[in-house]
Amino acid sequence: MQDYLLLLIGTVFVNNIVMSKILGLCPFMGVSRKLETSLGLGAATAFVLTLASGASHIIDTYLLGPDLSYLRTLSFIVTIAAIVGFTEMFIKKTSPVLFRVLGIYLPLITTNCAVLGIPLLTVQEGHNFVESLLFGLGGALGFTLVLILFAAMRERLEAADVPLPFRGTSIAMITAGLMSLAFMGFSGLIK
Amino acid sequence: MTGSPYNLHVRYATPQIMRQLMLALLPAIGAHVWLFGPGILVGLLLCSLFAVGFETLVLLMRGQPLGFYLRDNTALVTAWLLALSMPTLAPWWLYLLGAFFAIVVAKHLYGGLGQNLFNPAMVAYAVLIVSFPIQMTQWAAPAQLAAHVPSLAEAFDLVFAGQGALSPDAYTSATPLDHLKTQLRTGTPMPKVMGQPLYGQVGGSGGEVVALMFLLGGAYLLGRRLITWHIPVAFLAAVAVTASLLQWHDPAQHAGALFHLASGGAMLGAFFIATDPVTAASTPKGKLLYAAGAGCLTVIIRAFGNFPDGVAFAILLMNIAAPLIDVYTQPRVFGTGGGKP
Amino acid sequence: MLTAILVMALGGLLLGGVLGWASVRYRVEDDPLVEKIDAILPQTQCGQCGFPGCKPYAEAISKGEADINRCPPGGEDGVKRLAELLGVDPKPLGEGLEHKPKSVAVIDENLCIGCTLCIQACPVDAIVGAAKQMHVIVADQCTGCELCLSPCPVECIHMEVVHEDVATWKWRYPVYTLHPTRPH
Amino acid sequence: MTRPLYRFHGGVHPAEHKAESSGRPIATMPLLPRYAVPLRQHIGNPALPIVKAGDRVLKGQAIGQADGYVSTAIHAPTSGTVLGIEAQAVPHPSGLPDLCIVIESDGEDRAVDYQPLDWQHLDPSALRNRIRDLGLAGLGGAVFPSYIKLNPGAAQKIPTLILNGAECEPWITCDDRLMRERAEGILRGAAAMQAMLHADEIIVGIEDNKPEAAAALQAAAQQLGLAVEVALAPTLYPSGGGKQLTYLLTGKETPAGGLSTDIGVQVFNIGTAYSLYRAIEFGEPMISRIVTVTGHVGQPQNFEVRIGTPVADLIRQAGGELAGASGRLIGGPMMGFDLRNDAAPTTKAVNCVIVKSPALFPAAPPAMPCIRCGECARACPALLQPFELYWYARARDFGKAQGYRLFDCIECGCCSHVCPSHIPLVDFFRFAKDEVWAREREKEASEQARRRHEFHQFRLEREKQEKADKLAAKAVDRLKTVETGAADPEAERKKAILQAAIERAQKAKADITPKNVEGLPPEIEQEIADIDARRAKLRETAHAKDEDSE
Repeated sequence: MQDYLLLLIGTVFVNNIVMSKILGLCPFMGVSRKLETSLGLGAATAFVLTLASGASHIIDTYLLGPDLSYLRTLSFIVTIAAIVGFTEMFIKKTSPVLFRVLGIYLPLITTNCAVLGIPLLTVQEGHNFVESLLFGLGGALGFTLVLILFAAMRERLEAADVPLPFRGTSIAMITAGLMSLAFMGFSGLIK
Repeated sequence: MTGSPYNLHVRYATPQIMRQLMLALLPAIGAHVWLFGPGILVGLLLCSLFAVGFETLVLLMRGQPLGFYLRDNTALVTAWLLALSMPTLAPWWLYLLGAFFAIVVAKHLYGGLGQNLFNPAMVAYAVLIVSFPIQMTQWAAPAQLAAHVPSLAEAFDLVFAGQGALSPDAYTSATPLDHLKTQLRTGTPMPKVMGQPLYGQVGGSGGEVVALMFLLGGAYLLGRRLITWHIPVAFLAAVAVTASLLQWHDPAQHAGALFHLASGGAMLGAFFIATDPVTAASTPKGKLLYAAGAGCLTVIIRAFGNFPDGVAFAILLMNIAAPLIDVYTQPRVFGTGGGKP
Repeated sequence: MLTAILVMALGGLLLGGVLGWASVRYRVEDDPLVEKIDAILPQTQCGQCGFPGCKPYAEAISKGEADINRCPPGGEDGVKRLAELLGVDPKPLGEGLEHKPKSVAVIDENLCIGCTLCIQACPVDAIVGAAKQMHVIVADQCTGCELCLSPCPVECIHMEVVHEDVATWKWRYPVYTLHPTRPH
Repeated sequence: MTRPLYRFHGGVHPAEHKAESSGRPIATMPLLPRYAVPLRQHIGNPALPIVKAGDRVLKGQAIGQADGYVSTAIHAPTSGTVLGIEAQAVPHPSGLPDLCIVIESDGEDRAVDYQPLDWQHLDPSALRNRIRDLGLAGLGGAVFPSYIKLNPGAAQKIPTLILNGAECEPWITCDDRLMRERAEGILRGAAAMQAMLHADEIIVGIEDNKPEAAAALQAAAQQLGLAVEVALAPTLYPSGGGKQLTYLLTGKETPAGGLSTDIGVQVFNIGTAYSLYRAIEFGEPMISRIVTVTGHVGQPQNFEVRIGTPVADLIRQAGGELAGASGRLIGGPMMGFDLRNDAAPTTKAVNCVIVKSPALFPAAPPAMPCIRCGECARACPALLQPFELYWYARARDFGKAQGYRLFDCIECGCCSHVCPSHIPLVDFFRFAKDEVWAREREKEASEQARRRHEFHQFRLEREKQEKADKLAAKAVDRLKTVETGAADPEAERKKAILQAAIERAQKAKADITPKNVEGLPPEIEQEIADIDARRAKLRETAHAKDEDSE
């Protein structure tokens, strides 16, 4: 039980997918302009990621096995694409504005390196099924956490007198860098 | 159009608040000079010079009124906080780099005073400790333990010319926090570590007195109602509770609450850095949450992380969270049941 | 090799089935976004965006066929709000389009010949009158679209800027003497 | 005096400056040669003028009537001649002119025959209408028409009646003097209010820096045998704010965006109570009020001032501006505004005129950036976070500002007062509020335009359809004729009739199509008729000219 907890905390904070692995930067920069939207994308990503790591684990263990491990990337991508497709339709039905706001980023979850990275990592590290789910969930929670923290910061930043050359994405990049710096404080916490 | 004509009689205008902050830092600086030698004065001077220099430069580049903004003293406050959290007698370029990151990157890229998201001094500290871990952990040894206490002239020499004349071993030592970490990793049991003279009474020889002086300065600020009680109390309480819990869990591996409170930057952080209103959460509930988070993280990073002190990282991490905390802790408005904006 | 093909084919079939079911289950008939965009547009119906009215422009935006900066009466502010709704970056008004102060059309009663051409041109029926009678523009209902200007054979219609009075006056943005504010 | 007081959050205690003007009794202004009564004196609709240039009017005669629900009448301040209805300077922060009825005094000051109201026997609704026609409006600052507030509503009862005598703004002493000198009238007015609202209790809230006023009211209450509780509240701005006073005295919070009546409380200014007394006892309309003239003037004092008195005359009466005067404030220093033109007349809203001097009101130092210190939040009686509001109002992000409850701001000025960076916070909030209102208005206009455009298109569509139908019918008809052959005379006759009918219909349609004069409001019909008349006249004169030249 303690191991599971450590794994979850580790993936959320210490080995945060965005801040320490520097994966998933595309939606991190793109969909963090508004708190509400980033909450939506975070939730969608969490949903996709948890399902994807679980599904990948099943596929890898029961379908591919050691013989077909060369099919991992291919089959994972197909699975993720299907899950994203499903999520897309679901969001389009339930929240058209969120759908529109997420825009290109929703289908881009498919190619979000974090979403492919986590299933691959979890398989590589030989996690069991529960661990895979937790790893996916932890990665997604970590992604969502920094995404909404970042969005709240950017909402405030939006009204600041940032010097003209640094306005917009560049100050956001600097902020992301400083966030990453702060997350370095976690280094060494969980080996 | 009417301004609000009565806003002329405020107790402290913003520049005066900054002056009061610097006043409240004086006892700790005095104690530092007395216990560690006059080296800290060199650091304060250099940091102030560099910070004001960078401030001037950026203001010029941004076409903003120089005198008006320089007179607000905020660059000086940042410089002093940075100098106080950096090791004494560090090479001069470390101060220069620190001042650059504090004033230019952390403050002015975000639009200047009042608009920065991260505490400038802590950004500078974090950049330096990540980039120059060796220089950033060579602290001046307490006067009573050191083989030699550099004079002011020697301190200048050390800062500008490097360590040619004096052997570093003669005047530097690890901080108690740093020392404790390495000792515990090599398997020395806790009581034996704490018995060493470096650790003084509770939080490190010399350092504990300086911490007491920070507490005194903080009490002054509280008395003048320049800061509210929420952040220092929550911060220190969280440090104490987390440290006590860890010690209770495994006494052989963890120092107690008193040690954590009196060592490192805990007191400085609690009263002078976490209370920076620009980067902290600002609602009463939010302040408690923010400071408690920072205190808790401080001890966790100290106990488990790679860095000797966790105050800077803990505060930066909570700086990240502050805007979100504010959004979700909006107080109840008159005549409503409350709710978030 | 055969297993690999089988595995991928099976997976493909399964996932295709799930997606097919979902597309039926979560079908969306109408795009309510058009309404939201239309609500932001100023409804002058002036056609300066190149579309015959505000609704068609809203539809074009929602389909991604038109940019958000084609509406001069909405001004920078309208563009900003569209950008906010659609989650894109605001941009300045398109080329050749500029925001004018709100004005209304006024008919010079001495010149009007009562030809009814302007009545037919007005998109919001804000002009009243009948053949060979003097026409009047109801100022409250005029959107300032200027569509009635060109049809008038005697050029008796001109635009008048609406000046603010005590009732419509707004507090100005407070002026700082020394602290430079963000330019807008 | 056992009532427990509930301290509201925040508040400030600025220098009071009451002593300057509170020592002297209320003086009466002499009759002036000219008055200008603004039509717009409060929110809602301005009064509709019912006199025209050249009319003779008597003092107290109605010169404007209520227009719609939130509106009241206005009256002539003295007898004389109406010079006109002109746009001229009014006391408004914009400095823009507004319509006023200008009256030249004839020096006789002859009043109409005032009829006291038999208020105990009148039907409540009729009584309220009489009060509206007497122009009664709140004298505390908002100038809301009193007749609306005197309606107990569906519940037929408002348990608590609060009289607001707190007068928390610095410098102002008009309520203080009124309570000291005319306590009996105030309480008689209050008794009538109590009866109209079916209130169980009357509480008068007074700040404890006005002990003489409280004593006077208590003495008057004893004399009248009226159960009135005089509650002394600690001097703390803005205890005179309606919501704050209600909370202070009852511990109940007026719901945000709601009215105090929602919690069974109605609040009137003591000046309004006195005016009601004058109205019901003597039938006197609201043609005057007490105004404090203070600051950098020769002799600060309170005056009974007729509505429409130019501010310049008022200041002259108070000894005139002293050397070095640097402007004039209408209202108090916390919530008032600069008056640009001292020719502007007083209105029912003007309770105080302060002449500024650099010593009393030094220019504000330049604003520093906000450091989010939170002083403003600690001072805000509405429990808002002004620094957040400011942050977003400054960046014109009004949606966010509204999220931080911009519209719960009462503009009391406490935040500006305490700001260590000297930021004019309230000015930002007023700016943001006005922008939001303007947008709201624009949105309404665009919504209306959208509906009209949709109807326009529907109309075009319908006309096109009708035309197409007719053409189709005609074609079918012709086809029939061809089929049946031209020999049948009966068919020929029918066809001719049909053709004639179609032609008639088409002709009628052509006549109708461009016409857009149905269902017009009468004023527009009137306008068209007027213009047509003018044009006809023009044509005639043109003809006449032609004939002359021949």
